[in-house]
Amino acid sequence: MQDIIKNKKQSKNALRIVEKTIPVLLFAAAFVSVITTVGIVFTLIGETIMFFREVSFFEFYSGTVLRPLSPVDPQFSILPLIMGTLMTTLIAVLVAVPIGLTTAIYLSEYASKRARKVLKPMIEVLAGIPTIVYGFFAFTFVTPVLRDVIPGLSATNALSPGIVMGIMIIPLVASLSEDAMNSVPNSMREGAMALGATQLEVTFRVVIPAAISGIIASFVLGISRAIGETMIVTIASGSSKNFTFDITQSMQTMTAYIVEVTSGDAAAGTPIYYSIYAVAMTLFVFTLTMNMLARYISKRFREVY
Amino acid sequence: MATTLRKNREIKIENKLNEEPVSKDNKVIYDTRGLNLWYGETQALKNIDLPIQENHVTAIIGPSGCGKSTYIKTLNRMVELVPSVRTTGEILYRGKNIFERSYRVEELRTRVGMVFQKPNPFPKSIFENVAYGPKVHGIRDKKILKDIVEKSLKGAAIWEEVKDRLNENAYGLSGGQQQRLCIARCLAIEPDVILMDEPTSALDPKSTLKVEELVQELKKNYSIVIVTHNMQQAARISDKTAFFLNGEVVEFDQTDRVFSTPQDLRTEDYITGRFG
Amino acid sequence: MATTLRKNREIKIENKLNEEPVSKDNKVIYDTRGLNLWYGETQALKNIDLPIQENHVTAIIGPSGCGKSTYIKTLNRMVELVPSVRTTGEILYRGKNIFERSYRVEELRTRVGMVFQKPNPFPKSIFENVAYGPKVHGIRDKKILKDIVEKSLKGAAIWEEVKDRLNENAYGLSGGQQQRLCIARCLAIEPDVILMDEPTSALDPKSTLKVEELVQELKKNYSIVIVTHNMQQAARISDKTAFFLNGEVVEFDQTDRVFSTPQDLRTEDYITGRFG
Amino acid sequence: MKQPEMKQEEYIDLDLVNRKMNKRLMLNKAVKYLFLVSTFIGLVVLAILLYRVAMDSAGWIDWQFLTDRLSSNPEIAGIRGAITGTLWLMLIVGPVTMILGISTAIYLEEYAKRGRLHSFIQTNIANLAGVPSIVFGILGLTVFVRMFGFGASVIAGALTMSLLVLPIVVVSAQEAIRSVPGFLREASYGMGATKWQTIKNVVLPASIPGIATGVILALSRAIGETAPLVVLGIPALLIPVPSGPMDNFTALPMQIYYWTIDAVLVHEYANLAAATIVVLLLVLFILNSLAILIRAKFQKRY
Amino acid sequence: ACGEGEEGGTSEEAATSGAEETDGNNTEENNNEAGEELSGTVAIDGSGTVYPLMARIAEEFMINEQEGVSVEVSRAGTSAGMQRFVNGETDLSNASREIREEEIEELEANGIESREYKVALDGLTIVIHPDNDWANEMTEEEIKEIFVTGNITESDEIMWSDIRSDWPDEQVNFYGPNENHGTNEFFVEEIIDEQDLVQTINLQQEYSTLVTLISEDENAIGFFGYGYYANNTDELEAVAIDFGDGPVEPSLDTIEEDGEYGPFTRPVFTNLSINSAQEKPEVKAFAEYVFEVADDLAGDTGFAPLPEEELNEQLEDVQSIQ
Ligand SMILES: Nc1ncnc2c1ncn2[C@@H]1O[C@H](COP(=O)(O)OP(=O)(O)OP(=O)(O)O)[C@@H](O)[C@H]1O
Ligand SMILES: Nc1ncnc2c1ncn2[C@@H]1O[C@H](COP(=O)(O)OP(=O)(O)OP(=O)(O)O)[C@@H](O)[C@H]1O
Ligand SMILES: [Mg+2]
Ligand SMILES: [Mg+2]
Ligand SMILES: O=P([O-])([O-])[O-]
Repeated sequence: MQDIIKNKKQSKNALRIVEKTIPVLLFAAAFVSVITTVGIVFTLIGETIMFFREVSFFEFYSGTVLRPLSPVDPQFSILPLIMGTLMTTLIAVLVAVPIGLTTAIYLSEYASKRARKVLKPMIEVLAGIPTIVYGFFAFTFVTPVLRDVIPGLSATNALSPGIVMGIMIIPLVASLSEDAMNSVPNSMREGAMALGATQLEVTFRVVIPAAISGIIASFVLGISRAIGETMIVTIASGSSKNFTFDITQSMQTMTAYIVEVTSGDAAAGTPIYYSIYAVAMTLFVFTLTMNMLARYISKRFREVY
Repeated sequence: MATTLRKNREIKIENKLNEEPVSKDNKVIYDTRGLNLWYGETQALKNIDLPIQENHVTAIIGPSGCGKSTYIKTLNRMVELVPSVRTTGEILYRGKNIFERSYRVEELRTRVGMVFQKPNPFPKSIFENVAYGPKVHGIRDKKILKDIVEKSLKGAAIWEEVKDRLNENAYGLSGGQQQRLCIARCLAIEPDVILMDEPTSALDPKSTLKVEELVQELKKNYSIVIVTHNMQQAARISDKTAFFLNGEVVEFDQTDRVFSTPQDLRTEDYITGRFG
Repeated sequence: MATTLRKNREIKIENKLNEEPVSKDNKVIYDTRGLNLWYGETQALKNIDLPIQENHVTAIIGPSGCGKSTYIKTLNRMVELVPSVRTTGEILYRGKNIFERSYRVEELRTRVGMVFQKPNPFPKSIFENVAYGPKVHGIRDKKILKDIVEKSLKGAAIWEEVKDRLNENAYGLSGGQQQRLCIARCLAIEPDVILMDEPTSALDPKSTLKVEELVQELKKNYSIVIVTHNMQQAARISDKTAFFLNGEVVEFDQTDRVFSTPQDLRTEDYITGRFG
Repeated sequence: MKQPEMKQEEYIDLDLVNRKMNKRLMLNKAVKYLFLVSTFIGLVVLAILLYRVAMDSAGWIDWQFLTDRLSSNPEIAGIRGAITGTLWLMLIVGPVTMILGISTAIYLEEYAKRGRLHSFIQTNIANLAGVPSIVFGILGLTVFVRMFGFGASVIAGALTMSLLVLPIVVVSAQEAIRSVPGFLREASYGMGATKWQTIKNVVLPASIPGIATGVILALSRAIGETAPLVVLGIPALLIPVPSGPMDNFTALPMQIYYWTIDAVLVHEYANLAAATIVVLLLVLFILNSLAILIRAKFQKRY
Repeated sequence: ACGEGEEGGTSEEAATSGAEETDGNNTEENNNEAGEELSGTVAIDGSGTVYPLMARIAEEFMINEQEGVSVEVSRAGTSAGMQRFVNGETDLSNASREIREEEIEELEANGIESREYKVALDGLTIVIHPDNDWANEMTEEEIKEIFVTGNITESDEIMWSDIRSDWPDEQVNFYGPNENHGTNEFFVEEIIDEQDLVQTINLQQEYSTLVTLISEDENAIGFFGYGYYANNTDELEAVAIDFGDGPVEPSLDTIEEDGEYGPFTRPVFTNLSINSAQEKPEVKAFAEYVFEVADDLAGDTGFAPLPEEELNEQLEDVQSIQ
């Protein structure tokens, strides 16, 4: 046997070449993701610069009036869009975080194995529904229902898509939080239970503190998902570019603005056209920051055990 | 095999004893009667009868997988955390059947502390670890908590080592210190019985020694059930020893007798190192 | 402690021996010289000198964490799978330093088989498990492969049990069978040395016995290094025993001597069960 | 050892503990039900949503709808083109993300040294996962549609989607590779196998279920995405069915989008949109069941 | 032209594989006599307003005329479509406004010759809530006045009673498509003479949003193309406009350039690339078809047809392209 192996020296050499080339190929593949990021930055940066040649950086980030299409006096300020984005995101987070977290707690700490096996995939279906469907749902169902309760609510508003976006990201928050809680070793739960703690006390005083980094990271990911969500707000939030806190009125998010302009009338070379790149760039930086934050948080708050 | 002989107990407890004993000294605190336990389809404990006496150290030995952990976890019903578990028979704790519907398991666990194989402190400060139990049970008073923490840490013979770093994370401690911290945590709720599942198996020799000494010390005030795979340890520290095999109690007697004149061939095989 | 005495070896090897031996019977196949090993910052092996003889069974004993596994994994450089590992010193395998740059680790591992603590068959058929090694080394011929598989399974004393189910998944076997399958898998490349890291610690008594018998059998053709925490086992099956403590070799001698007249107090403490 | 006199019940008043126990147990129970209710909120919304879609689509899904081509007449309109377009997308996105994703994962898990480069690529992938899909749309428009001159073809859409879902595949493949137990690798190395042999023969086969699950999840994300396609400029009216990667195409979510916004002109379009949603959900459901099935079937055999 | 009953490439394979062969033949002869089978693609983009009509025509063309030709209609909007047209990406570009000077220059610079054709007429419709029983009729002047900023009150918070004193004392809510739409441009440029719209107006991108908003607001008044009203008569009511000869309801009959609703009527356009028409017979065939059927199909999609003569003139113009 060892002799046969010796005799296979020939193929050994071929093997060595394979061993050498494979990592190179794999690295090339891994680099595609880097190229993608570079690609995104390059696509956005050129046009963004063009935009800031025509519109002052200061005005863009400090003004409150966005009237890109006005033939007489176009004004570019991203604040109304940021406000729209923040408002819808805030609402979404207010829906998704409590429901997502309690769902995670229920699944991870209370539910029987069988119940979890049934409930978890069902909840995850929520994440699989195309956002366009949610948009439709928000506009034709949630808004009318809400209007029965809230008289002043406009047919397009920030509230309804915010809520629906929240529902959409429940599974994300629930899933990731549940993972974080599941990875808390059982020995810790046992330690607490052996002291006579109830399930609730175990959960809130041991499991959640131990899983907090993962839980917060899930919130942050949920937030960045909400920030980047497009179709729900495009359909259900209208296109008013008001700088307002009034969530009962139509608002526009950064993403919806990009859809409006790209599917609209903007001619290349005009400030409107360039403005979508400046908005996209801002959006990119926003989500980038959120992700960095998520990573920082999971590192910073990771409990050692 | 070097067996450290212990002072003989006056009263010989019959294996499979069923009558309640009378003398205070050998009062049965935990009485297991006809206990069977299944994980799903597989039976892990078979018709266990085992009286555990107050202020004794009862050692449970046996090869891996024989059901030692399962049994000790049944004593505080921790085994029920495994969803598929089913039991028949009864365990009387101070005369009350812990499997009864009305029996509140949290109350049981307040009386019966547990120390695990791997030290499992919470990822909190040393202080918070020890204070956890009292806090859960409603003690809020800072001063009382401080007293309890100090007393428990002293009881677990770790006070001197940690008194200056009570606010540091428990994971900064060595394994042996962590294990003693867990014992302190368990003492903080002033239990009646302490269950220990191979408490030294993850520890180095020196820490092992410390914990063993501690067990001897604690015996004065607590009843202790200790699982161990280290026969020398069982011989050194326990008053009574139960030998488990395949979910059954093969032999249960005074420790010195189990190690010097085992009644069952399988026990002999095991303690002479034929298997395990 | 029951020690099975083995026929005395003629030549007493000095601990920390440095000269190459001459007689065939005690030819040193692996010579470890001044080996240090670090995992990141922590040193796991400290200045190890250990000559391992051909066609002997060398047992390595010691408490948990003393570096037994680390050492045995260093012998076939498997320890390098941990990224932060750093070594100094040398290990000569048949006179060549395995840490040398030009040394091809795959070749080394082809000569030196390894059996692990937990049986680790591949999630493939029994046949494929045994044929894995030969295939990796370029043997494609169906007939040759079949012969190798049969021979190896026979060598591992498991052929009779599995010959009718060679195409079934290896995970259908019992733990003991799996472990013997892993030994067969290792025999398939006809190694020179077999390293075993607590090969029976996850097995039941019966399977343990089988594997022990097998080791005795294999000794005729292979040099074997076996790590075990079971001192009785070391005493039963090995010719030489090295006692590790905190990454150091405290004692290395003929097995009977280590167990009957240990030179070092720590060895004595350990084998009399003071710790571990 | 100094032994303080430990008297029982010195601090812990058992009566008090027992009295508090009632409250604690009750709270525990109450909260448990609260959490259960909360868990069901999402499901209730899901049920309403599905019910409404089902009602709107009732009577509109039939063989003709599935197999006919697009038309502005709702009575004869079908989604054969959109279905085919979506299938084409999957056909390209699947292999592309699988190859790129697995390669990246292997590189990161098995080859890359844990250092700057490794953490740079890893961070980069995590960031890409958070980039809004519409930004990927802009990237695709600039690079694939314009620069490469693919137009709004299947290949341009598929490549855009591939980049969009790549992080999903990479992360799940990484997880799958990581969860291949070390002892399997050791067994292979122990036989003298080289690194690539070990990866090819042991690591990849063992991680296939995890990878497959990741690819399926990535696919279901890809076929549900609308925003990038809107930016790419998929034609609203496209009657021919795409027959190759270079053909122009439309996909199910685009059809839903256009029919939704045009329902204001022809009310029946709302029904067509709902019917298309049902079809899309059905595809997603099948994909997800497949993922669950794979997960269950191959769950930890070692 | 009639392709009916002929064996066209029903399957997609036939459609594309046939493409190359016939393509070669046609460019040689460069004619497209009736009955000849064409293949290839006609790419159209541009106005979302014109889209329904053009999509309808394209569909009829593919069913009844040339099964082998794929007409792809996109709806990026007038200007965005024009951008693609200028780059030579499309063969026709729909527009809800006339081509701009800069666009013509760019076309010239790119060597593309194009011609602008009218396709149909759209009547700008003023809509209100169906429960609104006071503002069913308004004068042209009233419309022009109330939609302009600062005309009635400084704050642009206008009460119905500010318009006519017997109307309710409730605030008017204005709605309309945003500047992304040619409709907005037409309204501002042609109806209110480039004055600014009231500040309180709610401008939206999607017509579906507008229809919903107005249908749920009793004090709403809004404007958009006739098609969006015609398909939502249950939820909306059109204001009859008095252009001086009594109130006129917008309808397919009244929307004519010289019709009673004339002042609020605008043409919608398509721009044809002459280069494409010369090189690709299918483009020319389709362009001809547009003017053959525009009058039949306009009504179905909410447009009024152009006068017969005008269509014929344009048809001849297309036919004359060599
Ligand atoms: N959660 C579980 N589900 C199913 N079977 C289990 C579970 N836990 C233990 N078992 C089985 O029950 C039997 C007894 O297990 P147990 O852990 O009590 O053994 P043990 O004596 O403590 O062993 P060790 O010395 O290895 O800790 C074993 O066969 C084990 O496989
Ligand atoms: N991958 C690793 N990274 C860092 N430290 C390690 C690693 N593996 C082992 N060690 C450390 O090296 C020391 C020796 O470990 P090793 O596994 O060799 O012990 P062992 O004698 O085999 O113990 P056991 O009987 O428990 O298997 C221990 O202190 C351990 O914590
Ligand atoms: Mg155990
Ligand atoms: Mg080891
Ligand atoms: O989409 P428009 O026709 O209004 O430009």
